[in-house]
Amino acid sequence: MSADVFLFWFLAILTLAGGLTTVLVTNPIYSALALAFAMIGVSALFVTLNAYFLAGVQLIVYAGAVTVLFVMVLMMFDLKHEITAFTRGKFTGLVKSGTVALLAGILVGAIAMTSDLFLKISGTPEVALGGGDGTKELGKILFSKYIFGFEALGILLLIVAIGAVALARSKGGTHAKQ
Amino acid sequence: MTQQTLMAILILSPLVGFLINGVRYKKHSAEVAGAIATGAAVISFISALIMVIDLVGMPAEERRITVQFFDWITIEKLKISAGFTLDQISAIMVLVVTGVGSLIHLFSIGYMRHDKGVAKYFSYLNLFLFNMLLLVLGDNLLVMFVGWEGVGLCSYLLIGFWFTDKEKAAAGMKAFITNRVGDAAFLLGMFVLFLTFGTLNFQEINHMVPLTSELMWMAPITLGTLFLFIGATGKSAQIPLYVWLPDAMAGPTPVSALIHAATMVTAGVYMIIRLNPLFMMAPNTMMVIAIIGGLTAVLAATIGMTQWDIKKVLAYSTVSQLGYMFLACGVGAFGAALFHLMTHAFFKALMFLGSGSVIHAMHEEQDIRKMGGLKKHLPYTHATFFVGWLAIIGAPLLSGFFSKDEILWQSFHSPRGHVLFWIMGVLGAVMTAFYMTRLMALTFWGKSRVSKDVHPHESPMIMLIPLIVLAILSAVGGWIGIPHIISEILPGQPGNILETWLEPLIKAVPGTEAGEPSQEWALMATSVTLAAISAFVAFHFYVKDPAKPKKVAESLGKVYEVVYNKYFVDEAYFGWIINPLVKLSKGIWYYVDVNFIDKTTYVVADLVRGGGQFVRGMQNGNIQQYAMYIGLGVVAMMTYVLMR
Amino acid sequence: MGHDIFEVSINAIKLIVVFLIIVQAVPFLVWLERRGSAFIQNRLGPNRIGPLGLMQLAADAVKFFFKEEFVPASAVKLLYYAAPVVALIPATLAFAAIPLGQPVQWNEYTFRLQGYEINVGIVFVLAVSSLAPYAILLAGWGSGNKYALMGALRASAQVISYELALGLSIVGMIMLYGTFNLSEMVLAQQAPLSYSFLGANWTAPSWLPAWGIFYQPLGAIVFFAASFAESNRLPFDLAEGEAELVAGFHVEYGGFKMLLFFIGEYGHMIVASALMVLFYFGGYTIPGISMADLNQWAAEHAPGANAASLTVGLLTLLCFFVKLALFIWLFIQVRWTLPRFRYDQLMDLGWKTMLPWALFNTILTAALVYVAHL
Amino acid sequence: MPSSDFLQQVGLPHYLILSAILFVAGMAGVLLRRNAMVILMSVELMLNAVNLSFVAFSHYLGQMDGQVMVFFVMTIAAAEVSVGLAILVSIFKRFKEINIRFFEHLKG
Repeated sequence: MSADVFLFWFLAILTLAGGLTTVLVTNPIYSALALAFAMIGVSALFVTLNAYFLAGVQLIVYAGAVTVLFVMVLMMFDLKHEITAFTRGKFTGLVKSGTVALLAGILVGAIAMTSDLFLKISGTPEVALGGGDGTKELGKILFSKYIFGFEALGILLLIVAIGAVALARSKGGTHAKQ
Repeated sequence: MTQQTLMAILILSPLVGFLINGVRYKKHSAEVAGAIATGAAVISFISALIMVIDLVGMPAEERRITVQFFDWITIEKLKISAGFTLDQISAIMVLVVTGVGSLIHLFSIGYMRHDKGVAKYFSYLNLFLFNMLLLVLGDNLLVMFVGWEGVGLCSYLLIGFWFTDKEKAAAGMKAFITNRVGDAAFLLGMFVLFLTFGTLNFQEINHMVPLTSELMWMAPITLGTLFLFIGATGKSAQIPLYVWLPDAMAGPTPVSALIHAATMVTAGVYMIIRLNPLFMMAPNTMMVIAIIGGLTAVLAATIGMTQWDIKKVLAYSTVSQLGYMFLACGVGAFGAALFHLMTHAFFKALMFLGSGSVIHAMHEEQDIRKMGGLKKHLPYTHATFFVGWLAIIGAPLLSGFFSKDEILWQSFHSPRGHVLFWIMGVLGAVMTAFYMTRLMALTFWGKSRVSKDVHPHESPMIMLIPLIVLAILSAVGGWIGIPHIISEILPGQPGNILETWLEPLIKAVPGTEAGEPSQEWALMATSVTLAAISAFVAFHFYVKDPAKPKKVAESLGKVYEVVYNKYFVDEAYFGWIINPLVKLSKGIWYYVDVNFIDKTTYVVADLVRGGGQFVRGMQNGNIQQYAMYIGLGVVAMMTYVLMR
Repeated sequence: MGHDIFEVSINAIKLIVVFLIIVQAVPFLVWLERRGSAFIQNRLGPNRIGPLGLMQLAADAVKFFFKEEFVPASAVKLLYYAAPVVALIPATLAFAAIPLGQPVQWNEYTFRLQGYEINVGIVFVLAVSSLAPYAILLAGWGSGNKYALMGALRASAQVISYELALGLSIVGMIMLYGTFNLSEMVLAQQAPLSYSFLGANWTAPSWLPAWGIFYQPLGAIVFFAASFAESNRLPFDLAEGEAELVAGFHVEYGGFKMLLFFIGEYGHMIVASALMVLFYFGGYTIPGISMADLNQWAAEHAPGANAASLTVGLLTLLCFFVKLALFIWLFIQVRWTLPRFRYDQLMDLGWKTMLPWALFNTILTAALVYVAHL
Repeated sequence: MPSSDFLQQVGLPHYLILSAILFVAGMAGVLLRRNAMVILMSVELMLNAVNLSFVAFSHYLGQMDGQVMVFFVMTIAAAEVSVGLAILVSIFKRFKEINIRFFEHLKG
């Protein structure tokens, strides 16, 4: 078992633990922290995939900003353990779980059906990225081929910022009456 | 200035006038509006004159100014450009349209001064001029068709100008709808021609025409020309679609002069002349045209003899003169047709304007039974009208004489012609002389039957000037087309200017041999003498002993009734065409629309509502359920992708 | 990492040393801070124990070790214990990525004076330091105390909002030098200062190094201020504003856990100063002397190549630490001279002043770079 | 029990399976949890899973496009979270309630 294989399994287990905890734990703060854990794990996995820059961005955006926001908001809310953390209705619960199970089965089936193909691919590690981290290539392609999407995202972010501010200022949403 | 700018000015200046007058038309006073409109007309007349002078300057073979402004429609095979061409034919037509148009604008200033919507009137007039120019100058059938429709629209607007009066509005609608019938045929003709030649451009069509004979395209050409001719009957008031023109007299008199005598109604003739090589290839169509033309000439003349409304008389006279032109086209004398078109434009416009002046003087009184002896009241009007009368009845050396004589001679002499056509023509001429003399007599001569409370007065100068100019024109206008036999005896043998001018575009009918001068002299003498006699008879009837006509009418009895009621053509149309149509469409409305289509749509609507009710149940606001639907959708899609 | 046992062991030792630098610097810095504040305030400060009171460090350390292990009743145990450890992580990780000196060439081995070389070092440093709020939040929530919670919320909000300005102010440098790599950035700053714009060149006197501050003054200012806020120090230490919240998020902490928090805070300080040095003050390069000359000189005077590169490495290391010390002293100086902001002032400064200026700097740099590359 | 070389050689399928499991876990959270905050977190988890698979593909196919996609996904995720949290905060301020079922009453 060479180093990188070990690294992969280690990180995979870590990330999975984080993700599952996020979903299963009843205290939202714990699940937020677990989510942060999972995020860090994912970014580490990015590193194992030579996507150093993305790993950093992943840390900054998700672990550094998004999840911190979650934690802060939760702390402001100060929620106790929920009495009914999970959906109560028997039937709908069953149906939903069934859906999840179906999706899982389908996904695994898909991967299994095509795994030999993937194994063929995985025989050839990346060449276009020129070995080291492809930060420069990423920048080039981002600003040439995907420039339109990039601009659109910029606009999206602006709108979102404005909307968030507006929501935060409005006293309790649409039902405000004082 | 380049030809392009000149052409643009020529065509667009009436449009500009229309826009200026049309915007805020309530604000302009009669003088301002009239000045603007007349100015626009005059400007385009001047530019037309300049261009025609250039045209004369050119060598005879390539006398053609073609201006392509832009590509209008380009669908892969159909390429139509907003192109305009000025050649020998359109040159004459443009001069007539803009010149007579300007005069009539001038006249209208005086005539319409006391009307409220005067600016609206002038804007319509300018719009008409613009469309007429499109029609005349367009170098392909589609541009011509645009103008064709446009003049129809303007004629509708102007006939129904006093739309508060129900009958006048109805007259406008009648004109419009009757024209529609013709326009549909015109469109069909265009389609056929496009299918046959793959183009709508006049030059190209006329160039292709010689090839058609060996390509065996006779059938489509005959069909297309027939359709086009039906369109022409619509626009130019021929049997069977002439009924709208007499009612069109509901409009203001200058409008009748401009649209329903001088320019628009001759559009059909112009179109046929424009495509003369094509029609030349379709002898059957030509025969039909000749017959229809001759019949119309006679029929309208008979009706004209019995009418009491001054403008109605003139209207029927117009119809019969148009009949002459079609007769000429039918026998292949396109040059003669164009010639008569021009002269007729002069003297008919003159007479309409004169009648307008009379009506003006009589305070909107149009019944000639209530006139008479106006000679002393309005001398200038009478003088000019007199010239017009001489011209139309074909008194020698006046314009009408030359053109009409040309037509008669051709209808007898041309290989496509026949003695019957000549007889029709002569009949028409005789009757024309009769009713025109009757009109003159009842209106100007004899003793006055004017009611006491009306005080006729001479019209202002601004109305007389056009009359005088037109009178001069209708006196001398015919001298550009003096037939050879006369020009030979004249000093210096001027020859037939018009013929030489049109020569490159209008070829004589194949197989025309040189005419026998003595024969021609004989025919001319016959027609003139007959016309003179009938004129004298009419004079005797209506001036010497006015009791006579009544006796004659009674002696004729039924016949007179029928003729007086215009052969009951309108009633026939109503009884056999219009009412059944109305019934049919009512039935369709009730049984198809209400009982079938609406019902089905209701059923569909109910289905949709039911479905919505059902779906609404799923939409219970439980977001997680929505997410579940999404998940199921994903599962379905993936299963499909995997199983595929 | 390494290929044979020697290199591996050296690298391992290197890592430990880097960690120890952070940890051991703290008591010294505490002493420095106390003495410095004393001088600033016309006091003597701790001067009893040992020469210059330097033994005070040991005393503090001993005190920290032997304090009572105390956990408030309402605390959430796990988080309460986890917080100090987490607080240690970002500073140390970030510091480990900072090149402290020129790599030492020892026979066929190359030892970087740096925890580990990362190609996207800047991103890494930012990313790691963006994890800082967790420690604070954990502490605040874990110790079940409303003051602590408020302090934590404030602190984390502050840190998040200043991260933006921080990151944006560096973007200018990144665009200028076109690299994410810290070492490359350092080496790019050694050349003598010269501006060249649209063909026009202006070269400064050779003793003036091509430091980033000469290219990015605005960025430098914004970065400096933002790094103060990042490390929760005065004038931005609202997290522990004694006046309103007793001591902020570490009210309930004492003893060694407190020490760990200190380490984290001072580590932040060190990292911030180190980054300042790296980005804007030429890193470990010695002003006025280009690396080439230095290597030349060392090769002439030292016996053997190894010794030469070793000397150069040590010299550069020394130079780096000198610069670092200057900046740390600046931190202390500022702390004891400036008053504390009000919270709304803080937020206004962060969002309405520094963020726009950083954006402006970025756009300006982008425009200039674009024009220059035309 | 997976075969030993499945354990030995880490390839694309491993990453894919990992991301699939993460995705499904996130989906379960979205469908089954009641706390709106947790649902948002689960959405984040799903997005991360997708990111992982993107990066894995781009690594093993040697193309950058996948990473660009990850970039976009991150941006959109950030936007979504900020708006979602703002909404939650304003609703919580007003109703002291973030149970997802409660939101059904916010109709109209």
